[in-house]
Amino acid sequence: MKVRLPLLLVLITGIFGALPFLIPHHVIQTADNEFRNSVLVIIGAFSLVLGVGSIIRHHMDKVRRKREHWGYSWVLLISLLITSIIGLFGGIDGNGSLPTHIGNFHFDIQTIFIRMEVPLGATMFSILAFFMSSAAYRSFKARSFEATLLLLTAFIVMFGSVPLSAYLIPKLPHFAEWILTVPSTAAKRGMGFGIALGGLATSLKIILGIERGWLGGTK
Amino acid sequence: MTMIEKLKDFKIKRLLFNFLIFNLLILTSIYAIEPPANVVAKDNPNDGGGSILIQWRISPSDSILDGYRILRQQQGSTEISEVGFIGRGRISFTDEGTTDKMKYTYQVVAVKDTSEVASAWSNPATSKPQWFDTNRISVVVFTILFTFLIIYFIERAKKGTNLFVRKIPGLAAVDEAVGRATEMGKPILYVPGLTGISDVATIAAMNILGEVAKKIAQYDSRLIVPNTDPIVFTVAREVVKEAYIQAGRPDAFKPDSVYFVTDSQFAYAAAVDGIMTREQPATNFFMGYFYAEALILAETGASTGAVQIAGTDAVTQLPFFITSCDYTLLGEELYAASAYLSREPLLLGGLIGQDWGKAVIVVILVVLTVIGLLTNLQVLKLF
Amino acid sequence: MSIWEKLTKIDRRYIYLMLLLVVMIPIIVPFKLHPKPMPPVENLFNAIDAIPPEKALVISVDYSPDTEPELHPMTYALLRHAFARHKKVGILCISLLGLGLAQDALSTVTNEFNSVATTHADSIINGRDYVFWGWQTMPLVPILGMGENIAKVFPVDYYGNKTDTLPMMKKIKNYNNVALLVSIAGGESPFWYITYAQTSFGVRIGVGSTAVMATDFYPYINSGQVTGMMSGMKGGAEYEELVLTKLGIKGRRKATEAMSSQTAAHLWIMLTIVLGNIGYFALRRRKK
Amino acid sequence: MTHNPWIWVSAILTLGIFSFLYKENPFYRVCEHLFIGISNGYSITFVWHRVLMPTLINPVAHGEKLWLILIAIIGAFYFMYFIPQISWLVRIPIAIVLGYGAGASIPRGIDAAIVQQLRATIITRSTFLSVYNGIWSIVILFGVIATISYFFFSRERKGILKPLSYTGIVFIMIGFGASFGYTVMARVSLLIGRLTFLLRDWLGIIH
Repeated sequence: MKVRLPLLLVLITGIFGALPFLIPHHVIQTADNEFRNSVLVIIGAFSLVLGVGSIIRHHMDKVRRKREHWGYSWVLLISLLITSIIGLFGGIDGNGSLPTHIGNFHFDIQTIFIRMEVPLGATMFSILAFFMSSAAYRSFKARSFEATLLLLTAFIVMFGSVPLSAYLIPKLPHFAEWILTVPSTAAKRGMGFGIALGGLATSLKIILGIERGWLGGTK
Repeated sequence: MTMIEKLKDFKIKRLLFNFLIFNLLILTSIYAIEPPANVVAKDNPNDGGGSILIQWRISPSDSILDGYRILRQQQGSTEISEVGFIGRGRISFTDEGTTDKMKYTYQVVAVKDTSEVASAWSNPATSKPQWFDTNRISVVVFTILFTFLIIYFIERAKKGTNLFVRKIPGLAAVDEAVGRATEMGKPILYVPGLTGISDVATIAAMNILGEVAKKIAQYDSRLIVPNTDPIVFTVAREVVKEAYIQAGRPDAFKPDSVYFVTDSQFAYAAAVDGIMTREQPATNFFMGYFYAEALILAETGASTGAVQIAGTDAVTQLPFFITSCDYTLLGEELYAASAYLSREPLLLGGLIGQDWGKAVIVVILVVLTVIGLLTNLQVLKLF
Repeated sequence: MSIWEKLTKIDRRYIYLMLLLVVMIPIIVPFKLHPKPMPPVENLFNAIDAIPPEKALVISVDYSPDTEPELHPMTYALLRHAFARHKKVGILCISLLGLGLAQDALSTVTNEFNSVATTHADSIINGRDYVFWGWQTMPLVPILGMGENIAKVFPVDYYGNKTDTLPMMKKIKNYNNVALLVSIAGGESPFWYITYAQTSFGVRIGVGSTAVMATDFYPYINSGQVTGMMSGMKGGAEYEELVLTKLGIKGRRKATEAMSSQTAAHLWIMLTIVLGNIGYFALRRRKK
Repeated sequence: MTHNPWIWVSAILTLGIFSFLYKENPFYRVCEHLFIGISNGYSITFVWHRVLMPTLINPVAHGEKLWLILIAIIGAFYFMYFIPQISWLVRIPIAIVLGYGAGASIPRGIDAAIVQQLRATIITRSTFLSVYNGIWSIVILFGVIATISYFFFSRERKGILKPLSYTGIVFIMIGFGASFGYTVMARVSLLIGRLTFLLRDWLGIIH
């Protein structure tokens, strides 16, 4: 029961998942739409409980045992609590039962998202520019033939995409574009074939119950 | 008539003439438009029903038209409704609002400004749903072929045929890396990618996690697994627990070592960066599917001096792992790694089936290219 | 420690600091750059230049503030070009967040022209030279609907005027009167225009795209489905350069200014590669 | 300098994340934990208002789609994870999601990554309508085959496989170098965006 039932379900939903691509009949298409837009969405929503439960327990535990840096766990727990309250009761557009503004100052969930989460994420993303420079400095060394190739193409493409290059070496931007459209495409396509086959094999093994890692090692 | 009068007369005549020509032009521009011909309606193929394909021969005055209005009449009803408008130069339209089994006829109206000319009514047609999309036969053929190859080799593996898999560089480092962490008394960080449980890369990451966790349990090192997907988190925790049981050390398993962080990509990256700098793991594993955060994680890890082993099938992120990590499993090597590490016949059999699949692809590429170059056969029509 | 060893062991923080400076300083004090336009950008420029007086250019502002640095300068450049050549322009937004950006670009560029205009004919007038249709829900509604009747899709414009009463709209009825439609987007809306507007109505499509998305559009340029394209900040800068050299329009060239930062950053990263390798080779030779 | 308090908040958070580049520090730690807290809070809000309300609660409350209650019960099995005796029930919702995902990926994966790519790689006479296109298509075909051969696991790299897989890694490295160089451009634009926010919206140094 603990193993057979999940394996049976995987087989059934697996076959059901594959059919709509091949069968245009509206009976199948409607069922598939309903499955994707209701069933999967609702089940997915519930899974968030697992996650949030885990992070709260993890940090409560830190606070209780006064582990290193436990003070920051309070920051996390309190901000989680406040944003959830504002969001759940203040409504997603700020028109819920909880008032989300004092005078002209709005603190509804969208504002919090745009003014706090978005800048935090965008800054984290932009840090990549710095990391690219240090990675290039540290690792782009002509140690071997392959490493030299990597270094040289990165160099050419980088130089090819600044205006200066078009004046110094007029053909360079075109060459950079050629690298992107010819050898780079070949490598990506070649790898893609293998990855697709690997994906197919894993999916098959899951549906047929051969691959059971997801059950948590229960053989 | 004097010269001046003659001239005047001529001018008036010319004016009149111009006026006439002008009017004629306007008139022809209104009446010259011709209707499209040969309007044929038929069930739209390979669909779920509810649509009819209408085709026609283009109007001779197409170049000056605004476009075509498509009118529909249901058989047995006098009501005519407009079902769509399409630009000039087009010769077909799909009416997506039909009821199956009803008979409809269509008229295509050429439109220019306010003038319209209608074609004759088409043949009656009905729409019906299809049970199989004939455009996708090639997909079915390939699926059957590859499924056969994979299952065949898995069965052979089950029977105990000795299966060879070549050494994968980087995997030898796993043992060494775990040992090093133990010596240094530092933890090991395992990041299982950012995609959900049904992603192949995540499944491979879970398999590798199981093997790594077994070694960690034997060496008695500490493991940290932060997660960004709630379901992957539960699976990861079970996998680690099971690995500790298999290693004979169930008591050493700490449930708190596997936890969920957030499903937001960059918040997760910020958290893992924090873990790496505060806990100073001796070894970082990045296995699974990654997006732009790949380099954020790998560069921060490199700055803490950790040994880093990465593996991903996210081709766009591979360059960043290659530059910042000590060992990187490229694309498919990630899947192969789980088979190689566990030596489990089922996984090995699947891997060899995939190899044969690749061989088939190479053969198809070469053979069809040779045929395509030597003959005029439309080889691409096969797909 | 020898100088070579030092070159291999520069603290990463100095590398970061230098990157910060080379990006920030040109933002404050941009230096003069003259990017060389690549063929896809030139094609787009020529296509707009060749728009006949009875037809319009349509700009679809499909980006939101998060891709503003890369894409907003493109809208500026297109508007400057169109107004300088007295082409009729229609503007719409697929994304609601684009409304504010489109409005900003329109008011800035029209002010630039009207502040130096001496006659009524020289001025850029709403309703005569351009119409801002605004936004319509569900992308497919405007994309398909404009093929039949633009005024039906947008009964009132962004400012609340009845669209069909505007002088420009007397001649601009549907895609047949649109010489080129340029979709400026951080996402995939150009694909929607190609799939729907082009296949059903044959309208020519131009694209303004972020650098990351640009590679996805190259196959469409090769097949001729996309008439011209600006990709990323570089594409915007190249268009600005064309507007400057071929039309002599000054105005702020934000992409070109940002290209100063971009160029400096690229050169700096290239320099770090060189530094790292010099140190590496010097050390290796000594070890031998 | 702006008087908008929210811009100040955004600017301070931006600086907090940037401070990590110098070294990990309490300012960064606060931002990091705040980021995780807010993102989870936002997810909860979003899931409630934009997912559960419209797809589950509203229809059921109106007496439509009552079978969704069953789905909700299956979803609620996730809660059982916290009860050891019946924690295996978690596998049921996981099985549904996983099975569908695996099944749906099979034909789609084969179509997009194999059938379509084969189509794009095979060379025919019409490929040579433009000579350059023809030559580059041959290079791509050769590169694809070489790259595939690099990933043969069941054979030692001997005989023909040795030079072929070596050529494969050459293509792969060129591809990776190009990706790296190209991505630099995109990432620097992001940094320009952030710095413009600080210098213009917050400090008002530039316009």
